[in-house]
Order: sequence, then C-alpha cells, then structure tokens
Amino acid sequence: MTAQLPALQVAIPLACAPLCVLFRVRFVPWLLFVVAAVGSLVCAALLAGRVASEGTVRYAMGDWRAPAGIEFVVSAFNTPVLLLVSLAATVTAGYARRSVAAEIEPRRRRLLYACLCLTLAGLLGLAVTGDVFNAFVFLEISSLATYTMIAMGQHRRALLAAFRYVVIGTVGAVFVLIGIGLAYAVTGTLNMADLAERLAEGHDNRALQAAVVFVFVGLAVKMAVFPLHAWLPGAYAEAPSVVSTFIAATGTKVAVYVFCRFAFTVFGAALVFGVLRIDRIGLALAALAMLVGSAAACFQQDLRYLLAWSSVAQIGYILAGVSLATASGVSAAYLHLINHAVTKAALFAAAGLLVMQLGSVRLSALAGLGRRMPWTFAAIVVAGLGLVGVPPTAGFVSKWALVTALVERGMWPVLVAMLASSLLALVYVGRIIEVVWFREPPASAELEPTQSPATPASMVAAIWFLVLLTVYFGIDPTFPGGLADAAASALLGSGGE
Amino acid sequence: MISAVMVALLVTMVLALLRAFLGPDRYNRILAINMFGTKTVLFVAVAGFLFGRPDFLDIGILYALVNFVATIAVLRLSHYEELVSGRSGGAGE
Amino acid sequence: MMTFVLTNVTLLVILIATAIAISRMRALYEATMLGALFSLVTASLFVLLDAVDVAFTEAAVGVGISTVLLLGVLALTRSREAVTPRRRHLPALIAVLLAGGALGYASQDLPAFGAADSPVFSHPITGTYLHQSQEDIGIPNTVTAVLASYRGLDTLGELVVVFTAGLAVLSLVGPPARPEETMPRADFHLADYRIIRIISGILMPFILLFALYVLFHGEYGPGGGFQAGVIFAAGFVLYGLVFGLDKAQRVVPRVALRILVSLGPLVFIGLGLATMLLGGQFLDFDVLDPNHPEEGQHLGILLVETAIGFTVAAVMTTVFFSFASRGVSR
Amino acid sequence: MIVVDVMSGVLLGAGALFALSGGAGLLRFPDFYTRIHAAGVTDTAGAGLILLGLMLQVSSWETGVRLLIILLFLAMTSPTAAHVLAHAARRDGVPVWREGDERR
Repeated sequence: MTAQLPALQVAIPLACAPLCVLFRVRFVPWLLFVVAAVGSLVCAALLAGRVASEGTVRYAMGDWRAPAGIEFVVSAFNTPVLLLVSLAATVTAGYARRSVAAEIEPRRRRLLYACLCLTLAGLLGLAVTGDVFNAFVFLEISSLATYTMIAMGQHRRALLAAFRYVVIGTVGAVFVLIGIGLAYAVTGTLNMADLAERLAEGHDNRALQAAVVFVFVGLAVKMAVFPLHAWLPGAYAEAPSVVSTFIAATGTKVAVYVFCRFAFTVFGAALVFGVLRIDRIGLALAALAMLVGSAAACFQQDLRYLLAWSSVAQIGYILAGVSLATASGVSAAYLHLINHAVTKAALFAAAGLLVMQLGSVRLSALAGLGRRMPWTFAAIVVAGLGLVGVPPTAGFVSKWALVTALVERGMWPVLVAMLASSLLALVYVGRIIEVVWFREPPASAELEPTQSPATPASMVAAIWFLVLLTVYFGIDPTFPGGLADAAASALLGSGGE
Repeated sequence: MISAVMVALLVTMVLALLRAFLGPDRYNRILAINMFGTKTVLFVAVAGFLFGRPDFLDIGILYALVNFVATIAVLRLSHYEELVSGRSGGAGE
Repeated sequence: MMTFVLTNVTLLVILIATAIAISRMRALYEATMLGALFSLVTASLFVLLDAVDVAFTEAAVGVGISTVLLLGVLALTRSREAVTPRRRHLPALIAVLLAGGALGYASQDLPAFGAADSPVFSHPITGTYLHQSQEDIGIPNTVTAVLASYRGLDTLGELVVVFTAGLAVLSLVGPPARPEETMPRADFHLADYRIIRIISGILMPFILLFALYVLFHGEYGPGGGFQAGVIFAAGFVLYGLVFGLDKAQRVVPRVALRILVSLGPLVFIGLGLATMLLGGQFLDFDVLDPNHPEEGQHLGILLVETAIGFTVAAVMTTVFFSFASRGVSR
Repeated sequence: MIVVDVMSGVLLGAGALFALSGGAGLLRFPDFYTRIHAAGVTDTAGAGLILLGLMLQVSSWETGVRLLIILLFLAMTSPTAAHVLAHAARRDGVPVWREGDERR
C-alpha cells in the first residue's frame, strides 16, 4: 500500500468531502474532517520518510506514463508543504469542534466541514501534482472552497470580503490559466518535468515570456504579494475562526510553494531570474510589502485585521528569500514559511477563542483583560513575539537566516526594510500588550466573570500546541531547518526536477 | 447553393443582431435573440454539410433545445423582477 | 475557402460588437441575453474550428444553464447596474491594457494557426492521444479518451469544482424550499397557457432522452457527462419554469437531489480507490477487467461519465431551485 | 439524381430568401408586433425549407434523422416562443402601432 501513498494523500480528504454532505448526524462531519486531516498527516509523514531515504517518489495517475497522463511528484521540495498543510489541518480539526459549534448555525456546519476537506484536498493536490494544468484544477478547488467558507463568517461584512476575494482571486486564476495555455502552445506538454526540458532554451520566445508573467501575476494574487493583497485583510479577519486559523497557516504558503515550483523547476531560474529579472521586481515588492503591511497593522483597531495586515508583511519576508534565488535565500524562505504558518495559526486561533468569549476582538474591548484570561493572552504574547522575531521563538531563527541570506547577496535596502518592518512589528505587538495588560478595563463594558462561557479545553490545547511548537522550533530548529535546506537544494540543485 | 445559404444566414444574423442592439425594449431584444438562435441552429447544420461533418447536427439539436429553454426563462424570470421592483415593462437602454 | 474565411470574419465581428454592446449596457437582463448570444457565436466559432466537444459544452453551459442561472440571480437582486464612479475606470483600464498588451506581445511568437509543425502537433503525446488511444482504450472520440482516462484526475477535479459550487450556493442561498413552503404565484402562470404547457409536456421526454443519448454517445460523438448533466438540468428547469416549483419538486424531490449531488464525486473517487484495491494505480481502469483491459477502460469511462452526469444535473437543478425558491417563499 | 439536386437547390434558395426577408422585416418593421410577425412566420418557413433542402442531399440515414429532429424541434418551439412572447408583451402593455404612428 505504500506505493499508493501519493494518491491517497489527496484521495482521502477528497472522499471525505461528499461524505460530510451526505451524513446528517451531528458529529459525523467533524469526525470525517478529523479522519481527512489525520489521514493526510499520516500519508505526509510516511511520504517524507520515503523521500528522505529513497529520493523523489513519482506516481502515475491511471497508470499512464508521464507526459500522456498526470503524475504526482513527491520530493524534498514539497514534503515540508505537505507536512505543514496536513499538520495545520489536524490542529484545526482539534480546534474546530467547539469553535464551529459556537460560530456556525447548525444547517451550515456540515457544509463548512465539507469545504474544509475540499480546501485541504485542493492544497495538498496543488503541492503534490507534477502537472501544470492539474495544478490549476486543484487551485480552483481550494480557492472555491475557501471563498465559500469565508462567506460563512458571522457578520455581513464577511459576504463583502468573500465577494472581493472571489473577484480578485478569479482574475488571478484566469491569469494562471492563460499562462499555462501559452506554455502549452509553445511546448505541447503540460507535464512539469517535460516542460522544463523543452523550455531549457529558446528564452527569447515572447509567448513564453508572457506565459511566465501571466502565471506569476496570477500566483501573486493568491500569495497576496503587496499591490495585489487587497483581498487578504478582509478575508482573514471576517472568516469564521476555524477558517482563518487554517487558511492563515496554509493558503498563501502553498501559493508560495507553487511560485517556487514554477520558477525553479518549470520555467527555470535562468529564464525567470536571468532573462526576465523577476528577482528585482520580487525584492522591490517584498520590501514594499514588509513596510506597508507592518505600518498598516499598527493602525488597526481590530485584532484580527491587525494580524491579517501583519501577514501581508510576512509574505514580503518569504518573497524576499525566494527572490534571492540562492540556496540560503530559498532555504530561509521555506523556514520562515513554516515558522510563520505555525505562529500565525496560533494567533488566529487565540483571536478566535476571544471572539467566542467576548463577541469582539476590537482592541478597545480587550482593555485590561490580561489578568482575567492569562492563558489566552500569554499565548498571544508569545506568538506575537514570534512575529517580531524575538529569541527564543521560531521567528528569530528564520529572520536571522533571511538576514544572513540578504547580507550574502548585499541586498542592503531590503535588509533595511526588513529591520524597519520588524521594529513596526514590535510597535503593533507592543500595542496589544499595552492594551491588554496595562490598561484599565472600561467600567461600562465590564463583563461579569460568570457571563463569559467556559473556556473549551480542546481549543486552548490547540492554541498552546502551536505556541509551544513556535518556541520549540526557536530553540531547536534542526527539524524545520533540515526540511528547508533539503527543499532548497532540491529546487535549485537538479534543474529539471 | 449551400454557400449562398450560409451567406444569407450570416446576413440575417447580422440583421437580428442590429435589432438586438437597437432594442428599444426588452421584448424586441428577446425576439431578436431568439431569431438569432434559430439562425445559429441552421448555420451549424449548414456548416456541417459544407465541411462534411454531419456530427455537427447533434450540436444543432442542442442549440434548438437550449434556445427555447433560455427564451422561456427570460420571459418568466424577467416578469418576476418587474413585480419585485414595481417598474413597468420594457425598460430599454 | 473563401466562404470559410468570410464566415469566420463575420462571426468575429459579431462577437466583438456583442462584447462592446454588453459592456455598454446597464440593464442587466438585456446584458444577460446578449451574453447568451455571445455564447452562441463563440460556440459557432468552435464548430468552425472543429472543436465539436467544446462547442457542445459552450452551447449547453454558456447559452443554456448559465443564462438561466444568471436570470435567476437577477430575479433576486436589482437588475440595473449601478454607475461606476469615474475614478475606478482608470485602474481598470490600465489593468486591461496591460493584460491585453501582454497577450498581443505573446501572440507574435505563437505558432501560426493550424501549422503542422507547431510544438503541440509535433509533441509525442499528441500522437499518443490520437493513435495509441485507439489501441489502449479503443473509443473513436479521442476527447473522451483523454478526458475520462488519460487525464481522468483533472476531470475528477472539475467535478469536485462543480460540487463545491453547489455547496457554495447551498450555504449562501440555502436549500430549495420544501414544496409546502412555496406559495404559488397568482400572476404570470405560464402553466395557464395551454400551448406552452402542452408543448413543454411533449418536449420533456425528448429532452431527457437527448440527455441520455449525449451521455452514452460521448464515446463516439461529441458529448459526455458534463454536457448531458447540463441538458438534464435544462429539462428540469424548463419543467419548473412552466409548471411551477412545487410540481417540479414532486418530480425531483429534494432528498434525491441532496444525495445525487454527493454521489457523483463519491462514485468517481470510489472507482479510483477500487482500482487501487484491485492492484492498479488510482483511476487505472485496465484492472477493472484484467483479461480485457480495453473492456475495463470502457466500463470505467462509462461509470465516470454517468457519475459526472448525475452530479452536474443535480447541482445545476439544486442551484436553480434554490434561487427560485428564494423568490417564491419568504 | 439531377431532379433531386434541383429540388434541393430550389428549397435551399427559397429558404435563404425567407430567412433574409425575416431579418429585413425584423429590422425594418415599425413595432414589436409586426416584427414578431416577420420573425415568426418567415423564421419557421426559412428553417423548414433549408432543412428540407439539406435533407434531400443526405448520404446516410443518421444525418437525415438528425435533420428531421431539428426540423420537428424548431417547428414546435419557434411558434411557441413567438406566441408566449407576444402574449407577454400584450399583458405588459406594449402598445400596438397604428397607421401614422411614429416608428418604435
């Protein structure tokens, strides 16, 4: 059965989705999501083990050999993504039961779980596929399910945010599709390895250059790179807490992986960074994203919007690492991708818990609550320090790696932007701490202790698991570091695959 | 002869299109588009003959069917909307 | 040849004129109808390109179901476009010009139309699809072979996309109302018109028969599960439009719809898991009949197309009924 | 065989003329009801003649059957659609053109 793992990786969550819709018993949809998440985590772990010992694993769908059929490729460059996505799903599954019960009306719950399964399947498929059109199909599945979940948010604003994301995201997906179509017209193949072989020369082909631009602009929308980030804050902040926890950890991260995959193993670094100089544009946008995202986060009045804007900045860090196109840069980007995913998931999960207990996470409503809810706020503070990059959190390790990579290439302006952005991060995290611990609670809005519902242990456990993981990765970064290094060398080393 | 029929159909399509653009009200447009649809059915049938591909005719059947459903849907649903917003019919451009 | 060029140019001009007319129109019903016209012309162009399956899909989806669904949406909202503030025009214009410019730039190096030495034609997989498929799978319509077997996973993905879209509508608009919750409208009852009632009654069986023909003829001619599903749905929609939602729900009950929506993806994935258990790869239909791989492929393709057909029909019908019952109940 | 070809040619030519006159009428007639007359009557006749003309030239029975189905389909749906359209317009109060009115 181990030979079938790559297919099972996607098939398990995909099969759980229609089952969620079919069963009406109350807890079954949740259980199915747990099965999907744990099943994919097991598959990912086993696959990671196999890749570490045997190298790249290929799987031919329908037993049709690669260019004719679709193949799944598992290699060092996507095992971290598979692990990250399925781990995030598993933690979310633990968090989901109480959170969904509190936030979503009963009629919609099984639809939400079905969409969670679909998003999971889509993201995993996007990570594992070795075929460009198949990647587009999985991109569509995950995006469509995400739009639906965002629209289930509690306020009417969620509908607006979802609509905005639908419009922008669809344009992005169409751009990716146009790019894939152009690449097909130039090569006659959709298989990534085959494409890479046929694109090794002929870099002055204008159709090919346009293909690169279209694919990357489309992916930039999905990654929420700076000028195309407009959908992100609303989408993350208005979605149900489970959803923002899950997609903040995975959505943009998988898009970054796909970006790397296209840049290094499909179009080739020589074309993307050598001829078209995407690296300069990437670095410039990354620097802008860091500054704008962090600055905007400082001015937010709502905790979840603050976190969402900080994500815009963090995408900048990751993009900067990728755009360096050096082994150390890509490795740092992967490391930051993992660390930031864990940290941001912890923060959104904690914010979700607050929403459930207080009804609002406007900073003014949080004043002076630090002593009443020490555990939740302690989690927010530790994870927040991770965002700033204070040792011994994971954020410090990956930012340090990024700084080293930037210095190596002498990218001083980006380095300055990064430091400035970290200082701004200190400002907005400091603001949370100040409001929560050092401000007096407003007398009028004082809640009686009995009024707030009991804290569900499963949610707290999920939050603290993520927080402790952040700290652990900060103290002992060998595991994520090893994965990131292997990924970077797999991407940069062997050109074709 | 078949080519001549094709040209005639194309000219008719353009004429119907002009009516669809000019309006002036909703019913004129529906009429024009319905006629355009019938002409497309014929066009596909004739094209199948001209280029020697009779399996185009399946598409012709589909067009005829779908065109009818769409016309009924426009009539039915545009009427609903009128009731909701309380405007009288035929709001043109 | 002359006629061919003339026809193509005329259709292209019609297409562009329609697109401009749509973009300048504020009355959305009219825009939707012109959109249907646009799809008709596009489908005709696909016919001329000899892309019969694409033309089939475009006609069934673009002209039929998407027009009906758009109209259903318009019946729930305002039907006149709000005036876009002028300051929003400029960024949109810039974005469109940039994208168009990039496409124009790309078109300079694209292979010539129909060139025999283009990369797509010279790539070995084109040969595989066109010739090898006759031995491997043995069905005349190569499009179906590629769609259901060679790239079956993509098709599964597309089916899941349709399924997800159905979930999205269910979560946003809510499920179709129960028959007893809907109140029949006193006004424009098409069912009161004897002619349309009788004609629709006569047409219904033919529509469903045609859908079945499209479903099972997909191996030989244009068609397949997606198109057949849409035609089924068009039939039910017509029935609902003419006879009213309550009657239509007696024909296709809510429970059946709910099960059918999930059944398609389940059958498709289940088929993949079954081929795994039989010792093959995911969606390797050869193992369904180990002694005659070709027969196995036929069986697999048939099951896949049927699964697609049922789910697409169920999703489209559900979506339409949901929209319609929003307008009728309350 | 020549007889059949000539007949087919005549039918096709007549059909083309009907189609064209329908298009001209749709564009030139003064109001909705006269236009629906032009479209409805000539449309059905044009379609019928063209399809009959094609049917005389078919080489295989499958093609003939398909053409027949299209013909029957159009013969049923086209008048129905025109009828419902006219009825709906009448109910909605689309005014009728009289001699001397302005064109609409």
